Amino acid sequence: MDSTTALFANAIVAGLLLGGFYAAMSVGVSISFGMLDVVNIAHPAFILLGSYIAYTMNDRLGLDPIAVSVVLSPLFFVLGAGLYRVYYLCFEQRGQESLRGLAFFFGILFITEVMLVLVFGVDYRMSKTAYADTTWRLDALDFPMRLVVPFLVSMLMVVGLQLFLSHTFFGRAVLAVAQDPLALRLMGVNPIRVKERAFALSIATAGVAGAFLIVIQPVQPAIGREYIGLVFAVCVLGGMGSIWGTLLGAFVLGLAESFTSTFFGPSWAPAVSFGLLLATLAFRPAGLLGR
Amino acid sequence: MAGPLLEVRGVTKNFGGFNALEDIDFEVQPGERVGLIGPNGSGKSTLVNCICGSLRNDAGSIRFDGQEIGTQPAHRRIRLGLARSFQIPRPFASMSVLDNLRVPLLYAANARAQKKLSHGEVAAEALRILEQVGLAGKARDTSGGLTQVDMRKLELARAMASKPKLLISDEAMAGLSASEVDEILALLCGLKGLGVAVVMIEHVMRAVMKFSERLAVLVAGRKIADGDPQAVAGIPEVVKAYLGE
Amino acid sequence: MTNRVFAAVAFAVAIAFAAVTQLISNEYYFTAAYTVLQFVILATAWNILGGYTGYVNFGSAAFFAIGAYSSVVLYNAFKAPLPVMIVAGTLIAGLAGLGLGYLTLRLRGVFFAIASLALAVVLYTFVVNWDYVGGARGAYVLQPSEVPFGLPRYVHLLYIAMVLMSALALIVARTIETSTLGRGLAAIRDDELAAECSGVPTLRLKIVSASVSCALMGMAGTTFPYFLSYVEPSSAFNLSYAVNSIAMPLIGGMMSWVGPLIGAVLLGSVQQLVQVTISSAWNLLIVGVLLVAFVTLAPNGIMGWIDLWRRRGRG
Amino acid sequence: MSIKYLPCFIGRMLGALLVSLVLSGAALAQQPLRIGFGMSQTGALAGNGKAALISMEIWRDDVNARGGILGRKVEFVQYDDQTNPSTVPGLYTKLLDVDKVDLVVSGYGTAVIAPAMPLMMQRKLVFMSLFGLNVNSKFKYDRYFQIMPAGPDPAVDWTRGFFEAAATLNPKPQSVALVGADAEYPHLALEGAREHVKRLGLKLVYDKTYPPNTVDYSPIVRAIQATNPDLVYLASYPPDSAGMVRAASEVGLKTRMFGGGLVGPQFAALKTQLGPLLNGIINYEAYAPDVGAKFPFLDQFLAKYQARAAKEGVDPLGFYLPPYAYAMMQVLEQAIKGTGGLDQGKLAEYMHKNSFDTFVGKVSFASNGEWAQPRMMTVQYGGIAGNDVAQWKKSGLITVLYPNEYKTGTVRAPYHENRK
Repeated sequence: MDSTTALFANAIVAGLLLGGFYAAMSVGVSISFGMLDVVNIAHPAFILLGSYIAYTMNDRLGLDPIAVSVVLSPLFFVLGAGLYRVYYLCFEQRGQESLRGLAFFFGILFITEVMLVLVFGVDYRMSKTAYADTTWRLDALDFPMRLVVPFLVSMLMVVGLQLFLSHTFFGRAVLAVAQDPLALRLMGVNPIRVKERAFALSIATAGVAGAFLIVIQPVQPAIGREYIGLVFAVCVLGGMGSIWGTLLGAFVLGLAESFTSTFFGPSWAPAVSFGLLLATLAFRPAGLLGR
Repeated sequence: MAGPLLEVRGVTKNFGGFNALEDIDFEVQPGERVGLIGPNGSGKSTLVNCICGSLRNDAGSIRFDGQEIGTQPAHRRIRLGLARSFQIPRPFASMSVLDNLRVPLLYAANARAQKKLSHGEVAAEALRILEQVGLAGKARDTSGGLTQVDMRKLELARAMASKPKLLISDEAMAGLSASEVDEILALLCGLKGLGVAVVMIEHVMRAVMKFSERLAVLVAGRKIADGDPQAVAGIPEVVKAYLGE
Repeated sequence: MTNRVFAAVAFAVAIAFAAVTQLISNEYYFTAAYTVLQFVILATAWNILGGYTGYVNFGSAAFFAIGAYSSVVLYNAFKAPLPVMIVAGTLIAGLAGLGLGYLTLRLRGVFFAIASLALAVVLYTFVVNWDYVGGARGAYVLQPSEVPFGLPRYVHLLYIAMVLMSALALIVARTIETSTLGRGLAAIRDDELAAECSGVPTLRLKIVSASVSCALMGMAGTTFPYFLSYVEPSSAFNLSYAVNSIAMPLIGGMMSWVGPLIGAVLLGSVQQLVQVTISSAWNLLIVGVLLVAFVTLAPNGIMGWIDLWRRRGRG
Repeated sequence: MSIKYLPCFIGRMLGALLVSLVLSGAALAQQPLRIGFGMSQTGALAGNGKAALISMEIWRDDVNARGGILGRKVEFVQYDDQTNPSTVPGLYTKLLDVDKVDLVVSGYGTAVIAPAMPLMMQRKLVFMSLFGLNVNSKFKYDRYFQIMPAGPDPAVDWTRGFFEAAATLNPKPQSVALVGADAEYPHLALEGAREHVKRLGLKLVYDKTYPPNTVDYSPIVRAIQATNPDLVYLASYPPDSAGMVRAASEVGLKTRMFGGGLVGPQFAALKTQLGPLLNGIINYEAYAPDVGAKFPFLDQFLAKYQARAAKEGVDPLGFYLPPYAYAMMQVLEQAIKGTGGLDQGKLAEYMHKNSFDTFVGKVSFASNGEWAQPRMMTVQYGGIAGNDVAQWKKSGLITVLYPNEYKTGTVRAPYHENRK
């Protein structure tokens, strides 16, 4: 492989690996925001909470962060269910979810951030794993395990979610709930229960994504805010309420970032990504795979 | 003025692969009272949405008052004198009942009028319309807290406040008691005296037959009958499609 | 009260506030008041689109920064006088709001919210890469050594400018609220489809509302470079502007011009106080807890309470 | 304070008032000397802010144990600036006009130093700043003093060591890549680096910046590698320092020298996190155990500091910022003693004319308030094994390359062979 081809091929690999990570970060928002119409702007805060829990277990007991997060995801599920119940009682039931619900999650974002500051301090933390500093090479291509492992687990999670949602009764109920809660009620399904479980599922993915985050880069309580834009961008770009769309959106943003970094100048990467989002909103608001 | 008030020619609307409306022709003369019936999902609401501009028709033309309106945004059509009420009431929930009427008075009636109404006149006019529909006593109440039948009345009152030449009433009686149906019916019948044409979409056959001077029937996106109500109601196809076997 | 009377009263109060500079020499109060007033403008401006019209703008910081950086450009280019900076920044931010509104206001509300967030990121990146305004290194904007009108310090002038701009913002907000435009915006907020079917030109009204709202946010940022002397992208685009401009109207109440004013004065002062008393991570926690507490327990904010209390008094 | 204690409180206040009335003349000299500042306790730079604050508190306790300055006990009035520049004007006017402190010093970093400058200039106050980069180049204020040993021309002096070390390579390097984060410090450092590139006649093959919140740095490192530079100069903040170092190792960056201006590895947190990944990297440090003998007073400080820092969970080594925070206060102390009072004009004049003995060595100021002599060291890491923090207290891991009076070795090149 000559050097330009190698650079090009590596940019694709890096973009896809990054996209896989972005997909894990955003898939929860794709469920809560895309399917349930819950604008959970605090999603990154739960991702960070996941990061710190994984960090603690890794630091104290030497456990693998990703394995820990998968095992502990039921905890996040319960947390999500509880949060949705509060949200439902306070906002959805009163029909004030749009603006006040949003402010509610903003508040949750800050409270979580401050709690993390108080418990863990403001220094950057990072996990230690056996594979983090190894790189697998294939010809001129690099596959850093630090990104490959989260990528693989993320793909499992995202594809698993898609299969789950499209092949189970519960999944179809989730897809239906945003469109027509009344019809569901006629079918004998309680839409509130369905939304609660689906939201809980979205928070469970945040816990896992948090472990990816701390495997990939050092973490500090305030960096959650930097991902608010990204997760919603991925969701809207790919198409609201579509898991495949989220995956596509994540890959598009990952590739856009890695190509801009490689060939133009990394400084412009955010402008390219979010410019892409603005263009999508202006010209194809349903997103790339929108229904 | 010669010719029909509303003239729908060959209107077609697709959703994905589904033909919601296929080649519909439909006319309303000035001051006429027309009933529009059809089973659920036959395309009645889609037709209303296309006429009023909430949806864009894929093909065909819609003329109102001699003007092509098929490409105009909804608020322009309303300003020309085309008003509608919604099947599920959509009041401006944070406003008082009176203020609900101010919106169409300011934005639709005033836009067309030669002499704009002052703020005081708008309030007086709103109160007059509320008296007509029997809501004057609740003028200061918040509209979000009204009963079902009052919501329907408000819905009609708001449509009337835009000073329409044609009012399309979309199932204003669904789910109301017999006496409430009569109240609404009396309201709609009263519009004749003001020279307003009315298209009434309804499932309550008693009301439709009593109200309509002409009756049109939609089934699965096609118009299958249009004419004298008694005659139309007797067509076997209509009986079969609409009233079941 | 008619708009003209209100405007007269507002400016009279503003002049009274401005006159205080002659009585109190302690600079701290003016610096603190400047910050609170800056939030009064931001909250009032945000509320024109967010509270009156029901469209959430996450990008307040971006429009604030547009105001700030247009001043930096004017300073670098020809040391333009302060009034020119204020007018220019307001206009440019208004144009940006117009553009964003034109592109995305025909969509559902959340899309507009996401678009405003995206705009903030794109603008941030542009500023970071724009060397003329200092790029990532930031720009120094030195206060003139001569203070006009015989004022003791330059911060007094900035404070007076802020007082007058706040009065202007409140007058604009109240005028909109009581006008036909305001009623149309409220109809859009309550039910956009029904509004359109009542003859309200919804898109045009939303764009007008967005432009005015964004212009006022920009105005709040125009004096920022002189206030800090040093502007760099991360302080001009600080998330706290976006958060506070949403939190303050929510806490105060979003249905009228009074709500954001109360919210901003209250939350702004509390933040100033916390900063110099318990000083730590608690500042952020206070915003968070107040937000959650208010939206769950007092969904219509402080003004909602007052209305309820008044109605009970009558009933 | 609860109501219960109010009478007691009032009583004490009255008592204090009475006593002060009686002793007013004599008491004046006994009033505490109050020093005010804002310091980041939350936000992005809180870690550094907390470490600096601990050092300053150690100084205060030391001074008070010696009986204070001019017989007056020293007190701090300190607020959290939240690493947010827009809080700074408010905090400093509060310090001066409400708290009426006797002296102010700056918080940590350029972003919170610059917003305080106009106020200092209006009030004609001596302003000692802690690690501000080239702040005074625009203000040109003659009572501004800066404690970071960056030298009279910070941009150029800051990067001199890396390029001086590069010039000693054989054969001479031909090409250089410059890369850094989009923030104030890296941009300034890169500006200085460009001067050296020009001066040494090197070919600039890559000159770009990246956003500091980048997730994956490997595309950047690959793009740099594609230009095959002899040298890669990096100016970065802690999170991206970590990201770039990792990416360089993952991509297998091949170059002769890599590093130069990474903020982060000076602190224990990143030293332990990165561990052996730092091997071979060139960077700057303010202190290295190998040259401990040249900093004779520092050991006293580190002994006090490390004990407290471990307790409070901030940087446990304290090689970088903390001694300078202490030294900043030492300079002020000596100036006050030297002039015998708080006359700001006399203080400034004294500080310009004299040199000061501090825990970081002799300090004297150039006319623009920067150090007259640059003294930041350019170093190369090597021989690091594992991630434990204690190894960094031993000598041998940090080789000093520049300046020559501290030099303990020469550059080990190329980078990729010294990485292991």
